[in-house]
Amino acid sequence: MPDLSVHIAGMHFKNPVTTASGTFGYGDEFLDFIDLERLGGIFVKAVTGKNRDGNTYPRMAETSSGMLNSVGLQNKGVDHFCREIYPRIKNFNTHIIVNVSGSTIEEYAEVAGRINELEKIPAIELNISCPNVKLGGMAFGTVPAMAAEVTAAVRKVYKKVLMVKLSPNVTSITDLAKAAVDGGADVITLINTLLGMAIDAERRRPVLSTITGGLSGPAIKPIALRMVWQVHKAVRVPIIGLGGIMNSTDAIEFMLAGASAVQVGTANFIDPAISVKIVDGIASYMERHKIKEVSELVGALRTEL
Amino acid sequence: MPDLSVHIAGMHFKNPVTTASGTFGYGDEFLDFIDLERLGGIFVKAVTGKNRDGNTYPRMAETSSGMLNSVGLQNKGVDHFCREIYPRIKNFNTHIIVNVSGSTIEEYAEVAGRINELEKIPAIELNISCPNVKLGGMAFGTVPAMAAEVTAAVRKVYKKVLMVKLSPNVTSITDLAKAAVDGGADVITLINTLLGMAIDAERRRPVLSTITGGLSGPAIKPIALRMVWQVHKAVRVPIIGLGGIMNSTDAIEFMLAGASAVQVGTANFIDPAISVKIVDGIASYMERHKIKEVSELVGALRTEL
Amino acid sequence: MELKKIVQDLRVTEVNRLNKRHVVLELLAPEKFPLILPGQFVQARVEDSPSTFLRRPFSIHSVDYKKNTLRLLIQIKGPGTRHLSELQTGDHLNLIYPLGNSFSLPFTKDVLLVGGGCGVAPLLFMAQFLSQHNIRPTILLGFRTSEEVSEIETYSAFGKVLVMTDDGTEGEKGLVVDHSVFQRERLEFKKIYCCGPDAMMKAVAKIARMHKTDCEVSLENTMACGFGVCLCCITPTDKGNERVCVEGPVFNIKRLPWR
Amino acid sequence: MELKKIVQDLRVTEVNRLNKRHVVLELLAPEKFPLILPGQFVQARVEDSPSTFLRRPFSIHSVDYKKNTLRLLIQIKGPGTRHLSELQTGDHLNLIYPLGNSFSLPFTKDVLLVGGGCGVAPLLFMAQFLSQHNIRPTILLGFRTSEEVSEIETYSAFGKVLVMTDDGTEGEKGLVVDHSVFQRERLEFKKIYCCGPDAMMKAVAKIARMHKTDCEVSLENTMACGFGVCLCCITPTDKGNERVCVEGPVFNIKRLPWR
Ligand SMILES: Cc1cc2nc3c(=O)[nH]c(=O)nc-3n(C[C@H](O)[C@H](O)[C@H](O)COP(=O)(O)OP(=O)(O)OC[C@H]3O[C@@H](n4cnc5c(N)ncnc54)[C@H](O)[C@@H]3O)c2cc1C
Ligand SMILES: Cc1cc2nc3c(=O)[nH]c(=O)nc-3n(C[C@H](O)[C@H](O)[C@H](O)COP(=O)(O)OP(=O)(O)OC[C@H]3O[C@@H](n4cnc5c(N)ncnc54)[C@H](O)[C@@H]3O)c2cc1C
Ligand SMILES: Cc1cc2nc3c(=O)[nH]c(=O)nc-3n(C[C@H](O)[C@H](O)[C@H](O)COP(=O)(O)O)c2cc1C
Ligand SMILES: Cc1cc2nc3c(=O)[nH]c(=O)nc-3n(C[C@H](O)[C@H](O)[C@H](O)COP(=O)(O)O)c2cc1C
Ligand code: FES
Ligand code: FES
Repeated sequence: MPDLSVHIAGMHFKNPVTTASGTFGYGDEFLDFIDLERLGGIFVKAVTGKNRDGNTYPRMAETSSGMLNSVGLQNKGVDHFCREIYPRIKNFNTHIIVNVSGSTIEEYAEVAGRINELEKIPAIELNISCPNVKLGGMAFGTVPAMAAEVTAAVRKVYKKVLMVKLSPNVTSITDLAKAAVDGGADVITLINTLLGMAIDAERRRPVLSTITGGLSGPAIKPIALRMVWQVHKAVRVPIIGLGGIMNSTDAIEFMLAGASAVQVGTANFIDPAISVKIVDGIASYMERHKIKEVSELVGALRTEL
Repeated sequence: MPDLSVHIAGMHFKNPVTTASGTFGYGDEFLDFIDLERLGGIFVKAVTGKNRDGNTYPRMAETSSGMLNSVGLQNKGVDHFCREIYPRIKNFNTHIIVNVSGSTIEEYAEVAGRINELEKIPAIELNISCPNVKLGGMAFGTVPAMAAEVTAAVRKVYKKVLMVKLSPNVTSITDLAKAAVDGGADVITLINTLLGMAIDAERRRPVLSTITGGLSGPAIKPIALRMVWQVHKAVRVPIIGLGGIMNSTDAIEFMLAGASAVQVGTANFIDPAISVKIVDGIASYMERHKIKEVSELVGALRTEL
Repeated sequence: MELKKIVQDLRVTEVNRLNKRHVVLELLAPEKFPLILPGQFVQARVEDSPSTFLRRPFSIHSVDYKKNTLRLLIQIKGPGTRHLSELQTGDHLNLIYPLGNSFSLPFTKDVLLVGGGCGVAPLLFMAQFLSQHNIRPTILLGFRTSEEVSEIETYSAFGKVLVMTDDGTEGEKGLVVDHSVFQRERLEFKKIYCCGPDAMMKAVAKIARMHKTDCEVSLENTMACGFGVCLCCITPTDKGNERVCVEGPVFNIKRLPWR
Repeated sequence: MELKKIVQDLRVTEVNRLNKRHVVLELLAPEKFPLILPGQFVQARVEDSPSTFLRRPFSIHSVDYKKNTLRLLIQIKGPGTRHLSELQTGDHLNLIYPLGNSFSLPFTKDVLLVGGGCGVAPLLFMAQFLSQHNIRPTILLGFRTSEEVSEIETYSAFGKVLVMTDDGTEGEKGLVVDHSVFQRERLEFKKIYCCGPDAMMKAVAKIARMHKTDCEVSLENTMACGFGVCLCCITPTDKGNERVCVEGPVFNIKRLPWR
């Protein structure tokens, strides 16, 4: 049996397969389908300072090999998370990582500070890249100085592992990654969704209530892989890669490009058991290729001729 | 019969359907498949100052609902174009528009100046967005000040209709569009390909010789539509929209988002007769919706609730 | 029987093409069904085509626990439903099921089921379920035209069926809310269950409110996951935005901001 | 007959499953064929799945102008070829054809055809074509193992067939270049036509150069369009980068930078 465990910023993951925020609920919705213990970790739905209703219906549009969403960070706020949700999920035998969102630096810092107190949460993922909220979110993720500032503000109050999730809607993903690292990020997650749009030609209307939304799924995989590769060459912190991963081959591609672990997002909607199948697929790839430790794959792309 | 003709920067197009540079050769390769007369126009393959061999093999990778290419502006240079190709294609009964590329401002201006002398070429499309050349290209397309500068330099020597084709690999497409308009662009074309990457997990190698390449096809349509919509609201010049158009519904979506005309790119590879089918499809949509003039569709997206 | 969601390949054991736009598929599960309630739905995985990237939701039309089969009524709309309508006996279809909440049991015997279009689908299962509780509902079904009127005998086994067509080619003419049962001064039903296009459900809800009659509707929505994790399918309720795929698809109209 | 490229739905009239990895499809065109030459290929449109967005190129295995049918030999590699291998008689397949240049007519009767893997496909058509010009070539075919050796009688109608298998289970053992015909001091052939994996073609080219024997190879490449407009399929030649789909797929080794 090959060794699938990975070490990321001092954390030990059973395997490099985790699930993406906003696509896996709080994990317990999947109990009927999989054994959560078999995952490297779970990134739960975004948590903000206060309750948010999110955007109005419709929030979803299907596209070629992908989908657009404009959920808009719907959640009941950090208080509710700490009181109601945390007790329910804290004893899952896998890393539970909270995706922290906000509209202001203060809100990010407030939420991060509250999550810092939760013993069983070993890390947060700062979502400075959500395209679906009017104030903040994406703005922090597209201007390097602001990315550094919000990361630094959270770094002050958050003592455990700080991951920063970047937006792909930028000219230079490496500038953003460097800024997040300068601000104190231990890990870079990429990518969040690409800003897209869908139109119903018959009704001559946008499909989404918000007109634009975030594109995810296999359509974006080539862009995500490219960004992981670029950031891997530009910064020294570990990377968690995602964007369109549908099977173990996709996951391995992200690791070869430089990701120490991966997240499975939209694929969970199509096959709720896919994350665990990806764990098994990586193991059999490793056996076939006689790879003993999964970390050997990280950044192992051969580019010499 | 509905009126399909459109006027763009003083040019009269029979219909809004044209073909995208790099996907339609010089047009004559399609003579076996379609009647070129039926097209609104043809954007021919990029022309540079000197002969370019392009990148080495492999130059292509298939992706989910799309493809990556790293052709790298292979062409025999502007001299050869004027001498050998122009006489061959100049009498096609449709607009022939030349895609002008380069690595330096001087090269762009030189090529544009030469094309300016060709009587039957009513417009050029400045390609400041090719992700597949090391020097220049994309750099011009990602920094607003440089986009304005190269456009202005070409504007000085080019007296007919000047179109500028933008790169989607930017944080703010509207900033780039505004810069091109400030530089003197009569028309904005968007989008060129998104920078992506493909990996062969079995061989642990990049699929493309250049590692990264340009993503095209239906995978990118939501992003292209969004950019057309954003630019339509931000600038007053006409827009030519493209990115993943596979059928007439897609084309109509681009027009509703604000494009005065569209280009069909990668779809030509899958069905070499698709461009003409799209013309017919738009006509029957107009009949069904009782639309007399196709220009009524431009920017006609209903966003009120 | 346990309340558990499963992902499973079911085998097509019967294809009943009702008319040009409607097909009923009978699907056989490889193992014993979990408990399935009327109003619940499945998420079907259509062949792997670019335009059917996501699963497609369908109400459960009926369940046979003895044979271990369930039925789906498919109305052809786009590429996904077209593909499903072309399935053959022996083919397999991957489902996630059973999903969503369900219609509640009524505290009355005066029950009206109202359905239009593909919204008739869950009503057959509901009628079957009511009959197990010794309730014979009245079942009002709206169709476009006589050619689409179908499965009337199947429904009739469980209640009295009233038919309407948009064009009057069978039963009464017009929309379901125009039916004579709604035109009396006092409505003879104490509970209405309704499923169909949004506009129809809103019109029925209006009548129900007028008569102060309890009414449950099964909402449509665009779904990505179908089991509560994506938050794409919300609808505003008295408790804020709720998920149609988990807190719904069935809602009592009291909880909806319909006026 | 004119030299014109067409896009057309052809009907599958025969499916011949040679072995686990190889299928021959016979396809009937709805109208008279244009002129088709040996070495030319088709671009086949596979069902619309996300992983078969582009067409797939296949050499023309044989042509029957009387019946208006052509054959393709498909080796299963990935999703596209798997789908094609599952086609049934009566199904349709959309092709763009005929594409590319062709093998040239030899100025000698001492002709050797060498093929390996799915590279044997165009050689049958070439053998057929040579026989029409009264040339009986020697045909050296390399297979993985005896189970994959197939269509030998078909080839034998047009020339002398030599078989090799990687594992020696039929014919001589080893790679085609290890065959005894290549081991003599003087090669008995004045012209070689070769198609197969890159490494095989390079090895044959090396022998040909050694013996100063004229040699044409049919190159593979990754293609997007197949008819010369995308410039994705180039190969370096003495004239710079040329398109394998138009200036090729057949190249004389003199023009290639192989050493
Ligand atoms: C809980 C639930 C139960 C359903 N039960 C049934 C059923 O029993 N039988 C049945 O035939 N259909 C049912 N539907 C609707 C069915 O899911 C859609 O018709 C189907 O997904 C369309 O897929 P398609 O690929 O054929 O068409 P698409 O190309 O996806 O859509 C075709 C058209 O239908 C519209 N549409 C698609 N999905 C929905 C939706 N969910 N709500 C509103 N409009 C939509 C689109 O906007 C588009 O205009 C149900 C939907 C839900 C949410
Ligand atoms: C001019 C030409 C003629 C051909 N003739 C035949 C033929 O007669 N019979 C036949 O079976 N095959 C032929 N091929 C190869 C055939 O096109 C590929 O095997 C096919 O496209 C693979 O599609 P897929 O979806 O099954 O696999 P994919 O998933 O696309 O590919 C599977 C594997 O094959 C490799 N591959 C795919 N296409 C090519 C290619 N063009 N060159 C090199 N490697 C490739 C990929 O890198 C991958 O590792 C020909 C190719 C060309 C260019
Ligand atoms: C419905 C939906 C909701 C999402 N919500 C969040 C979120 O709350 N926070 C976040 O950081 N990313 C969110 N994302 C982005 C995903 O985590 C992921 O970055 C993106 O979908 C790309 O990965 P994929 O293609 O594998 O889905 C959401 C994505 C989807 C589809
Ligand atoms: C093979 C290939 C070559 C291309 N060459 C050029 C080019 O020379 N100049 C240019 O401006 N765009 C070029 N493009 C980009 C297309 O014109 C178009 O902007 C892009 O493919 C998106 O449209 P599509 O999805 O419809 O193909 C090329 C695209 C492809 C696929
Ligand atoms: S469809 Fe995902 S939460 Fe309802
Ligand atoms: S495959 Fe497009 S030029 Fe050859």
